[in-house]
Amino acid sequence: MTTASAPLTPKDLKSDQEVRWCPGCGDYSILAQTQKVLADIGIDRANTVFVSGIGCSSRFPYYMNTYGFHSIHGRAPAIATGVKCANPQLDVWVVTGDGDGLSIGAGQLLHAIRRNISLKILLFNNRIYGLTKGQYSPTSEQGKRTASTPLGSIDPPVNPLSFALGVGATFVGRAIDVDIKSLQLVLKRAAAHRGTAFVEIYQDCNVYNHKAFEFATDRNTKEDHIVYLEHGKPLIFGKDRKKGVRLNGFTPEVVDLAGTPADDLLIHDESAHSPALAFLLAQMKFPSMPEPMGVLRCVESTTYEHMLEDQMATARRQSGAGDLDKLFSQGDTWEVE
Amino acid sequence: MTTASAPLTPKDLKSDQEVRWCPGCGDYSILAQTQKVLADIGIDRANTVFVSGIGCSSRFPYYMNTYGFHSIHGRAPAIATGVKCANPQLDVWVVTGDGDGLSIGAGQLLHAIRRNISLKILLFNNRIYGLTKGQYSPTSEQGKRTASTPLGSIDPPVNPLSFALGVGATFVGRAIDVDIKSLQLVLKRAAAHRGTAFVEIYQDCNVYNHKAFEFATDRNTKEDHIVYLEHGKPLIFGKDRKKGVRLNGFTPEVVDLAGTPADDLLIHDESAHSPALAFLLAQMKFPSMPEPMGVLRCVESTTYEHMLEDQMATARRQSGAGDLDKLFSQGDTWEVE
Amino acid sequence: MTTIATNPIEKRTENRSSATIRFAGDSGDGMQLAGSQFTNTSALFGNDVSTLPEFPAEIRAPAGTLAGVSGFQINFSSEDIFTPGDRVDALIAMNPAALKTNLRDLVEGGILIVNSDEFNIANLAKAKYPTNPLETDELSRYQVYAVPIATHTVEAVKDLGLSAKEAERCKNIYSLGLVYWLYDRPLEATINWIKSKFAKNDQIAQANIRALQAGFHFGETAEIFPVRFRIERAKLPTGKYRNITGNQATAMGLITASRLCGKPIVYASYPITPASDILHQLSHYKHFDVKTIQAEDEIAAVCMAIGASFTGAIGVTASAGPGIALKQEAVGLGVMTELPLIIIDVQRAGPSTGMPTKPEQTDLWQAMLGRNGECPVAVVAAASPSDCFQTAIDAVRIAVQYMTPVFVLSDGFTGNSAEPWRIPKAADFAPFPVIHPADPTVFQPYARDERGVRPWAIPGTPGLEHRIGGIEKADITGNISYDPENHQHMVNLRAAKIDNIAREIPPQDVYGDASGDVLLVSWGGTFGAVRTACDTARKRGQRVSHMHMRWLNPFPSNVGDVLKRFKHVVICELNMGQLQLLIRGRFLINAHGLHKVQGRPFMVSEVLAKVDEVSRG
Amino acid sequence: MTTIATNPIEKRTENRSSATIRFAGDSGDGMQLAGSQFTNTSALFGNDVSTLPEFPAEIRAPAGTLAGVSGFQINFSSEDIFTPGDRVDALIAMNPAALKTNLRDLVEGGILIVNSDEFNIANLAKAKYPTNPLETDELSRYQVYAVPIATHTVEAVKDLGLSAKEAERCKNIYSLGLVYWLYDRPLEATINWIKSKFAKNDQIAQANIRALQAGFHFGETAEIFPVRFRIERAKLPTGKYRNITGNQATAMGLITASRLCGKPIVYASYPITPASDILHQLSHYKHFDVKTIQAEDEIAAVCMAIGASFTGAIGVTASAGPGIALKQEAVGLGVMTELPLIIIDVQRAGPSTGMPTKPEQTDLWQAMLGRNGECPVAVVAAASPSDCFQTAIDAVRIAVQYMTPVFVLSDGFTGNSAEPWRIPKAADFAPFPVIHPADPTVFQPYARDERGVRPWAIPGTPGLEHRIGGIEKADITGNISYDPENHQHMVNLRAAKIDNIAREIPPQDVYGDASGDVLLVSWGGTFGAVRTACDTARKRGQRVSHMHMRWLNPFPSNVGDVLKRFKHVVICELNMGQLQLLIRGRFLINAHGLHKVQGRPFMVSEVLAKVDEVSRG
Ligand SMILES: Cc1ncc(C[n+]2csc(CCOP(=O)(O)OP(=O)(O)O)c2C)c(N)n1
Ligand SMILES: Cc1ncc(C[n+]2csc(CCOP(=O)(O)OP(=O)(O)O)c2C)c(N)n1
Ligand code: SF4
Ligand code: SF4
Ligand SMILES: [Mg+2]
Ligand SMILES: [Mg+2]
Repeated sequence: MTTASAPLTPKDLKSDQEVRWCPGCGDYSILAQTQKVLADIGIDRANTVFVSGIGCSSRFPYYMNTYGFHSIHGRAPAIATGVKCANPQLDVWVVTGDGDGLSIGAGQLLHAIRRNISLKILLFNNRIYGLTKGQYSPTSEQGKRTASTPLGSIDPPVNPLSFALGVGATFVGRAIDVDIKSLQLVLKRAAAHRGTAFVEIYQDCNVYNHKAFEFATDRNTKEDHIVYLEHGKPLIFGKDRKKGVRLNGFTPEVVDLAGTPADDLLIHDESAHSPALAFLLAQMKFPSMPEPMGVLRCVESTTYEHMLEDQMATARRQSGAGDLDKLFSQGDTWEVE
Repeated sequence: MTTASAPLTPKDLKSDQEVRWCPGCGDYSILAQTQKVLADIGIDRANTVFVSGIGCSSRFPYYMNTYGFHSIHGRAPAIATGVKCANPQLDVWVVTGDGDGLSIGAGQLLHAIRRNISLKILLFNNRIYGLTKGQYSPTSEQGKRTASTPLGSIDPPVNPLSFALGVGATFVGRAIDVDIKSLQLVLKRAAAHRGTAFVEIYQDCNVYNHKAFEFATDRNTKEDHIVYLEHGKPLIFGKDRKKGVRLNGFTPEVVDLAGTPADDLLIHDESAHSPALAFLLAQMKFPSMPEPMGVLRCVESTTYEHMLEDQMATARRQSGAGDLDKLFSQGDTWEVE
Repeated sequence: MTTIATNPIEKRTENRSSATIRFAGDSGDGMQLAGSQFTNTSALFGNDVSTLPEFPAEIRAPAGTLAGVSGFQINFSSEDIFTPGDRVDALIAMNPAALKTNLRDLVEGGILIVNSDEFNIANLAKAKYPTNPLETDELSRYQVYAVPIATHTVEAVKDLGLSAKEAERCKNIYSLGLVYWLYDRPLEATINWIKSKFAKNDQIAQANIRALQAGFHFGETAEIFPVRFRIERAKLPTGKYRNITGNQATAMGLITASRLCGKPIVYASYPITPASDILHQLSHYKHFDVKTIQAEDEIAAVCMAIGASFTGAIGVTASAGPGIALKQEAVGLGVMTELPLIIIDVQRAGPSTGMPTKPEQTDLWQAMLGRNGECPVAVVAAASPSDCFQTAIDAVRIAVQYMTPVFVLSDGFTGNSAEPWRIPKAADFAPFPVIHPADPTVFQPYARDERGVRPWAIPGTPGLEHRIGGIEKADITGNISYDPENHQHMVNLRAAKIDNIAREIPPQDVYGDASGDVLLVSWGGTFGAVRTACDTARKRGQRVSHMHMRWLNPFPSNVGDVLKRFKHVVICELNMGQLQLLIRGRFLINAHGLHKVQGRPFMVSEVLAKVDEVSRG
Repeated sequence: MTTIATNPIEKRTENRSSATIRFAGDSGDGMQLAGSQFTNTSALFGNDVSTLPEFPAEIRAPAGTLAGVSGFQINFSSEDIFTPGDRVDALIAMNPAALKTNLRDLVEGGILIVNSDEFNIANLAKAKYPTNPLETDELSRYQVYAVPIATHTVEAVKDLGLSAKEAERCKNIYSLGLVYWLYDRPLEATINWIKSKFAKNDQIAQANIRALQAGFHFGETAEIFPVRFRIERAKLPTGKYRNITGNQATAMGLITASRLCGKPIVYASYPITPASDILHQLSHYKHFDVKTIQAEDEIAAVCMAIGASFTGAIGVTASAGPGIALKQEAVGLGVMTELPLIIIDVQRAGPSTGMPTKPEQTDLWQAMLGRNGECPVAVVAAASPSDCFQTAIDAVRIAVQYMTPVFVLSDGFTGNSAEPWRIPKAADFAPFPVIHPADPTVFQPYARDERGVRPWAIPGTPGLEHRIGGIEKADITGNISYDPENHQHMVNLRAAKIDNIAREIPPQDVYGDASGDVLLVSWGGTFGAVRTACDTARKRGQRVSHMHMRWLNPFPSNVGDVLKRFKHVVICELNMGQLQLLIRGRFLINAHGLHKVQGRPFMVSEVLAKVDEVSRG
């Protein structure tokens, strides 16, 4: 990551454009936390690019005083890949939505993740199509009644984290728009990751899907419904941190800490060789299980841009800087006199 | 599944079109086994539709004496979804390739699988683009030298089974073109599944990627490199069935049966509530582990077409067969006299 | 400037043949609702009505900003009208931003009612007004009525125990009441609507009724308005009427067509402004045998429709510009496999994402010519909201009778605005039943009938098992063929089939005289402005006629003849000359173009100005 | 029919100005190799050469079938030539299927060499020959030489210890040797090639050399051929030459352009016939600062290219028809964001999947008009394989100088066939360096220079941080704007910018006289056939000229003037009239069309026939 010398404030990261989300939209908080985190880590604005697709969430780049590209629906990962390949020095962020990223853009998202190219991908999951006025999305719960599904949707939802893990993500995290501390933490970790960092952010669309994540944000109950993951630590949660998660065969179950030996609890290992543990965590769903927040997986692996630059360097080393006249004359030639 | 009365032979399932794969292509065997299996289960040709995209593999429908649609690159799952929704009585098969299904068509494949619509999807994985003459595919191993990657490919491959499990597949199987018995078994199981059945078939492209799966087909060594899964049975494999797979935490490992108590072995459970076990199996890769063959996962879940028909029936029940004149007059009306 | 006068002014009622008014306010102010109530009341009263809703691009732009302004324009008349009106006679501006963005459309001397409560420093700043326009002379060319609408509203409902916020929310209804008074409309329909809408909350219902009446009474008693206006009933064809938007009409047309041909609809689409409403509409009509699928993207949507068509349903998909672009590869598959397929393009301003909420007619080239290879499809366009109904029926009929993809062009204006629709009787429509082949002994997938159409054999039919696909087909058998002559032959056959559709569609008619000085040509949603301009010009004595083209491909066979009978031809389209190129290229006549890409329909005056320009030579 | 004559025949050598021959056989028979060796030898010898390879659609169609036939045609001459020849003077058919599919292109009385070993019952059946044509009189109109080529080949190499299969594999080289004798060509180049190719396997090398010589000697000694032919050296411009295919030339042109403007290339594409080779080529040139990305699909590919362009590289993508269709939405984004972008369309027969291995020019409309909204881009087409080089350079120059997407149209024929190319010197090309803005005090993302071009400010530049996207932009600032007048203004500016490119491109030239009876118009790969036809017609005394259009958008400014100076205009294109519509619509002249969609280039005779037809009136 490139860092600039002058100390940066979140205000420096605000562009001159009026923010145009609905009042109360969760996007505001994500914007503020992103600006805070990027200021904290002292990014270089000139070397930072935000790329997005289309959707309410995809307006994000307009509000960041960095380079930005508000592209077309679903294709931000591909545009961002082009940016990163052209100039691997840049810090490239992708902002996408549950529709943008998992519906029309699923192919592009999949291939960005599997390439392990260093993009920081933030998927704002509000479980709805906001911009087009409230149709169900690939993450909407089955049976959802929306403008396009008056009798309830019939497609089972996609779990963004399981999807990312299934296609080989090296970094997978999850946070909540209004859970400022853990959101900042995940953003910071994503920023630091080499390779594709995939972050799902639960986001409230207060116009079309208000309180979709109430279970995870309601002051009174949220601590019973989510578990913050910490590397090397057992999964403990609940208001008084009296509950834990234990494995029963392959099935995780909630146990009362009182009756359970500490060693029995599932220990989080974000850098496990196999993604199977992270996958199992990603499958934990409210209401039967607490939903994991934080970093599910973070492993080192050579990045796409690194290998690309490596091949470029190898080619230059082996063949020298290309010589046009040599190029033209390759193969059989003959003279006409 | 619809069954016809007259006993069917594989020959009845051969169309009048000349088969045009390269001599020695693995597709021949898959075609023969499919014809055999479908004859055995006695399908109704008139009620069977094969849909494919573009690729060598996608020529498949031309050779089946059923209804067939050789569509466009990557879109067979969507076309097939249209077929199945229009007439849920039909048995609908999809034939796709590793490029067709996981590259350009990844979005369509993902959404067919997550919908759990009853399509039987056969992905012929030859780890190469055959039809376009041998570029690397999303399943090609990293470092693969092909026409488009003279210095070796740099993208890590996608694991088709992990991908399918990650997006919620209810049926996931794997077989090998020349391993006739297990291929027939998996095809039969797929045919019987209600919901989306996803089957990866290792297929030899003997022109552009010959012997890509030699480890799994070589008579002398294959039994050490693959493990046939059986529901409720421990994972035992090897020439003399002397090796087993055991779990060490979340990491599967190969053990010598001699020194291991039988209970220690991993027991296959294709219908486990959580897909985590299947995911872990899907991650087992040659050479460090034997690769699983057979049915990794098979669970019951309401199908998309069932819910769709259900909503249609409910609507008809609640509103009666639609009356056009009523429809026209909905809402505020007034008379001009 | 005029503020509320305290001196009593004598009241008069003047008759007018028509009026155009616009409600404008913040998107939270309920302007769409006020507008549609006014529309309904006027329609029920017996006027002909045409409307133009305008939404902000954002879901909820910050209150008070220019970006957040929402408007609803109504043209109501005692005569036949075809447009929502060029400019407005009365503008209701609920805040400074609404005033700023809408004022230029108010006619000179027009009535301007502003909600003076909102003209505070904060709101003036948001609207980028350096000074309060109510306090300068910048509004001197209008009749300005500064009414403290919010204050009046709160006052009117104060004893009902509503919160301040709830009370103020009724201010759109107050202003509606005021405008009802101004145009001498009955309150009854709106009162009934309020009662049924808030049946579960009597307090709110009462508040709205009070606000409505308060507005009305203010007009009556405050004695600030010197005149009110009366627009008499129009002489419309007798019958039962309702209001209908273009997207509703499209949905109903599809359902009707499905009944007429006896085939179910499978409608697959991916949401996009301004086409999503068709999906929303159709999703309510499962009992009409309509299956709706919200696909994962536009490519999947059109492919699902094609799969459904292959299976014997009518596959339909819809989108707007960027989504249509994505569908084109698959439309080509529809052409090669010769399946019926309906692609609806509710056009919006482009290129790229463009201005999603604004109408335009810039996808004609895309629909006709935007695919790889020689890839002709039928193209038909809807002239008005209610015309979407017949257009959808025609499209389905041609699709099933000619086994071809048919593009239906609509636009954001046609799709979203409403107009009165004389409700037809289902029995009045001629069925066009589809017959699928069933006899294996004579079946050939690519044999053709005398119109050049191949049979629609569907899965489930014993003995007709066959395979189709996107590779060039051999004539008759439909097997794969790379034969050079076969390819030329098949390209010719596909082209001829589309040309043959001209036999099926009515010859091009002309409104006005069959020859003359200027032929105005329109297609799609520009019908209304051009028809009105033609009428006006003719009344002025100009030798102007109007040719509205419903079918863009194929052209009706007599189009060339019609064109030749006029000294000047002017093609009016909301693009930079797309039909113009096709007509010039085909008929080699020097057709002029009237072009506009401003995300708005034509004004009648623009068309008239063009008529004058070309007449002058 | 003629079989191998046992009576000695007197040998003669006749001089010819040119000849066209074709090797045809099973795709396993090595015909492409024989063809390219003949090409190289002829080029080295000093002839002008033009070739037409034809591949089967299948990777490996079953041996001996009609679908499996592969062909390679060479026209070689002592004069300038522009086409691979209409029909062939000599056909080498290695099996019955090759005979069946190729015979119709052999001139009457032409030489037909068949490998009689393959004319057995099984092969005749596969080729659908009811009887052996060598045993009936169906070949009586040709000079037939039935040579047991396989037997001879095996015989020739028998003492080298090869397996039967290996031995027989040399039969293509044997037939090459025979044809070398027939056209009096030296063996040397091919012998050298064999030696280097099989440097690691001397046995195979020897076998091939022996086969080559055996074929040659058979011609010399078997005394069955009454004549052999000599085609003298052509008078070509002096210099160093090589053979080049269109796709190779495109790749090299891109690399050269990159050097000339000082910007690296990011080439992202998804494999598709017949465009994949450009990717294959470029993937070897990483040391020229070319990054190649094999994307997951065409949409990703064009988006990666756009992302790269935004970042200051030259984003390039290529595909064929169906893939181009998928890219169109993103090309619109390129237009709205005004970024340099190169989209190469190596056209193939459509619609839909069509005939992937066959050329066509049916994507012109798609390239020019196939997007949503008013969405103009520059379009340029390559006239021949070697012309792809300059075309790629021109495209990049216009893209970076005008900040616009540029479509490059090539086709399967132009892309895959080879022709001699006079190797230029890198130093001879004028650089066109790109300067990115750097001064924050004056920077506005959508300010324009006098040509209407906005600045190319790239990430990494301090102080120029800005945001772009697909929503309509406000003039100058580039902020989002829904303002009606701004939209019209921006549409106009984008159109004007493309029109301004006409200042940069040379005026349209005409070959032949500046006025006359018939103007033949061509674009892209039809150049050769039309130029040859023009020459022939002029030699016959007809008043025919030729206008080859390199730029299709914008047209050079004098095109209208040129057209008006001819009685008849004939637009020759491998489609059903795409440029024809554009020219007619723009210039209102009654341009005729010569159309063909058979997956093959024009024959000169077809063009000549059309000239005669229109001249007659
Ligand atoms: C090609 C294309 N198809 C469809 C659309 C319409 N569209 C815009 S955003 C969107 C979905 C938005 O949902 P999501 O990605 O979840 O973003 P949100 O608005 O919820 O933040 C759709 C369908 C479009 N702009 N382009
Ligand atoms: C839109 C589009 N893009 C690209 C192609 C070219 N193409 C045809 S098949 C194919 C890949 C085939 O690979 P795979 O799916 O693995 O099938 P295989 O040939 O290996 O069986 C490609 C890139 C096409 N036909 N259409
Ligand atoms: S519609 Fe929902 S997601 Fe979009 S801006 Fe409004 S609250 Fe946010
Ligand atoms: S190229 Fe490969 S996959 Fe294709 S037919 Fe030949 S062997 Fe099979
Ligand atoms: Mg969303
Ligand atoms: Mg493959």
